[in-house]
Amino acid sequence: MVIQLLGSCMLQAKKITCKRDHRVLFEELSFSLDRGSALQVCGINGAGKSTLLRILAGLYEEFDGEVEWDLEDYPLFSGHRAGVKDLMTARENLLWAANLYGQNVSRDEIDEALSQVSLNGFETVACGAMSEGQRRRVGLARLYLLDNPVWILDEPFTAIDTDGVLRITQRINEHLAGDGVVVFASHLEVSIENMQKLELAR
Amino acid sequence: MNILLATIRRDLLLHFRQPADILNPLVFFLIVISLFPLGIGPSEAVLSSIAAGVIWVAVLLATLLSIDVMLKGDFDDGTLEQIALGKQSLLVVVFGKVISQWLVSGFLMALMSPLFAMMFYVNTEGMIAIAVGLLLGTPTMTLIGSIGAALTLGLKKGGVLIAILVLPLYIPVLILGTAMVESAVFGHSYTGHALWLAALLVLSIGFAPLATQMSIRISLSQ
Amino acid sequence: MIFESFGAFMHMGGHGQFVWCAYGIATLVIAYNVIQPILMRRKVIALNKQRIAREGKL
Amino acid sequence: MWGWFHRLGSPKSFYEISGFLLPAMFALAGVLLVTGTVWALGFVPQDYQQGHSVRIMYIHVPAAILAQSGYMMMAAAGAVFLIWRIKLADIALQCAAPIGATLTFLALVTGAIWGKPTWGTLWVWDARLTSTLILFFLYVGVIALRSAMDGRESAGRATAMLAVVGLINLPIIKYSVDWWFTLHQPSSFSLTEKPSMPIEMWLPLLVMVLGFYLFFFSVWAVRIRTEILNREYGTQWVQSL
Repeated sequence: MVIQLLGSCMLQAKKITCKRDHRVLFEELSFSLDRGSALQVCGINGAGKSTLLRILAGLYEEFDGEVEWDLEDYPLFSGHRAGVKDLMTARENLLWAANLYGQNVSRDEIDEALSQVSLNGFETVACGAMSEGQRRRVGLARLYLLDNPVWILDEPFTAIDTDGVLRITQRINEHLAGDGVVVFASHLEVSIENMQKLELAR
Repeated sequence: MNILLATIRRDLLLHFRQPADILNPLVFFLIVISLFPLGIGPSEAVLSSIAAGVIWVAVLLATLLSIDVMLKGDFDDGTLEQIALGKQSLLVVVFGKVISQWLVSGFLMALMSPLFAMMFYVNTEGMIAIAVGLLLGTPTMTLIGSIGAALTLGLKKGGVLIAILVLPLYIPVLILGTAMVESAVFGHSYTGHALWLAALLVLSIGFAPLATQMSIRISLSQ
Repeated sequence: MIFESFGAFMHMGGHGQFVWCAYGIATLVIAYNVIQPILMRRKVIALNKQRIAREGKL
Repeated sequence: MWGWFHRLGSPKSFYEISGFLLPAMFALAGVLLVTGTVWALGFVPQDYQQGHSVRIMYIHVPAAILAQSGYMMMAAAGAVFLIWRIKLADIALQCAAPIGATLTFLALVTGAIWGKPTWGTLWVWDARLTSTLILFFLYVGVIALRSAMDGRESAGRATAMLAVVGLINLPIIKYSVDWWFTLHQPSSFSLTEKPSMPIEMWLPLLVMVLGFYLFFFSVWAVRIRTEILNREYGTQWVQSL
């Protein structure tokens, strides 16, 4: 994962080939991403969007080809599942997420992140008692709390209302402005500048 | 270092908020042990001779029952992915999870074991030997069990599979533990056995978390 | 040949049954290990023919 | 030197090389096994203690040796796959497991049959038999994990990890079982000690062991070739066959 690249190129994907039970998902896929740019991965269900994102995140390792990040650690990944514990409250979940990043965050930073995803008042509610949409927003609150130059978001807008989508898009633009990189899979049309589209055929 | 403590605190918190996952194996341990006198008959000579074997096998099975809880919950709700992709090393978090899992399973059984030894008419030296043996043996079981749990993450019928994968690896601990109690009951010294158990423990502390961490990454890769 | 007659060879001083039983099982195991892969091979080749027919030649 | 290692690593070249060597290996294995069997059955003098039942040793010992070294070879293939991600090592591991398991089963059965005339009971908790039984469980574990993870791409790495973990534990299990055996039955004759055999007894044993090894490699190679065809059917060279 740790390979220093020259210039502003953050991600270099070379000839990624991936087969899943004898079915070729994608073959010889190569692309690169500069800092401050975004990549929207679209394609019908089962085209391998999630697999590609998991490959870029470093989770899925059963592929040929190379993925080189100009990055110390792993990207920030938000997958299909929200990634929050039902037994823990929103605040505890975010505290744990911060622990994983070695960032000691104060309580009001967490509350601030929660209010950004319009969950103020839900700080001490156990995630199990929340709706799926709220749980996903607790997961997405990580975007406001943790600092990681690269975000990989798999269908970030599912179960999110239109107002939430606008907020997240605006947050993504902020992140890109700060020389961050965002790779996300979604079929929604979102207004994000400096964005390339990658259509997965099949 | 604080990620280790944070992991232990988090896991213990989760265990106490959902005690069923922890209490069930302990109740299982209790029931299995009390089945044997019913099955074999209450004669003192027979019971005291099989006490060590029964208690150790019961602990073994109870540990196996409770081991996949350690990772399955986090795997199902996606938090294991976040841990694997966090900046903190997965090895330390795995180690913390194993410690917290041991505290709520093996450690408790080791503390309760003198009670059950009494049910089997074991003399006091035997009781102490069982408790010490279990204190040294159960962490090794949890460590080795965590490898099996990590390998079978995400499999539908993972529970039984863990037993098949991991039980053969428990045999050295079982042999040493039961032999230790046997020599204690006859009044011989059992420090040799205890040292061997400790050596196995140190070996699995060294290797098992490494294997578990790699196995988690393998299981997440799907 | 240390046995006088074929009968003695079969009987082997009372242990014949065990020795022949062991060698019988050994031959079975060896036969299984030789035949099973060959059958598998035929099955895979047939399967491949189907797959190639279905997916078209490279 | 590494060129050779990687060349062999590619399924295509392994397929060609093994195709060339296989007939010779099978023939040699057959010859060795037949001569060994005839020699063991017909020409080896009977043992003063066990009489003719000692002939079972000529099946039991090679099978037990193959069972153990089979597991080591399988685990080595696993380690190679985990470290260098050579696909052939994964195929080798997957194909070695069933052969090893059947040979361990053979070692167990022949050991039990050998026990019958010597001790009157089929199963005796002898150190070697017990560790062979545990080895059998390890094989079953590898096969069970493999079949449980069948649909998944990461099945190979998971089984390789299990095989390597099993390999690390193998000596520990062996010594603890041996120690346990001496603890409970210190005096009686055991299968494990190899009594110093006169030459006319261990020579056929050597022939049988070599025969078994060659048999193992040739059957292993056949399975690997089949699995290569199964996995690489999409490639050009496979379709041309």
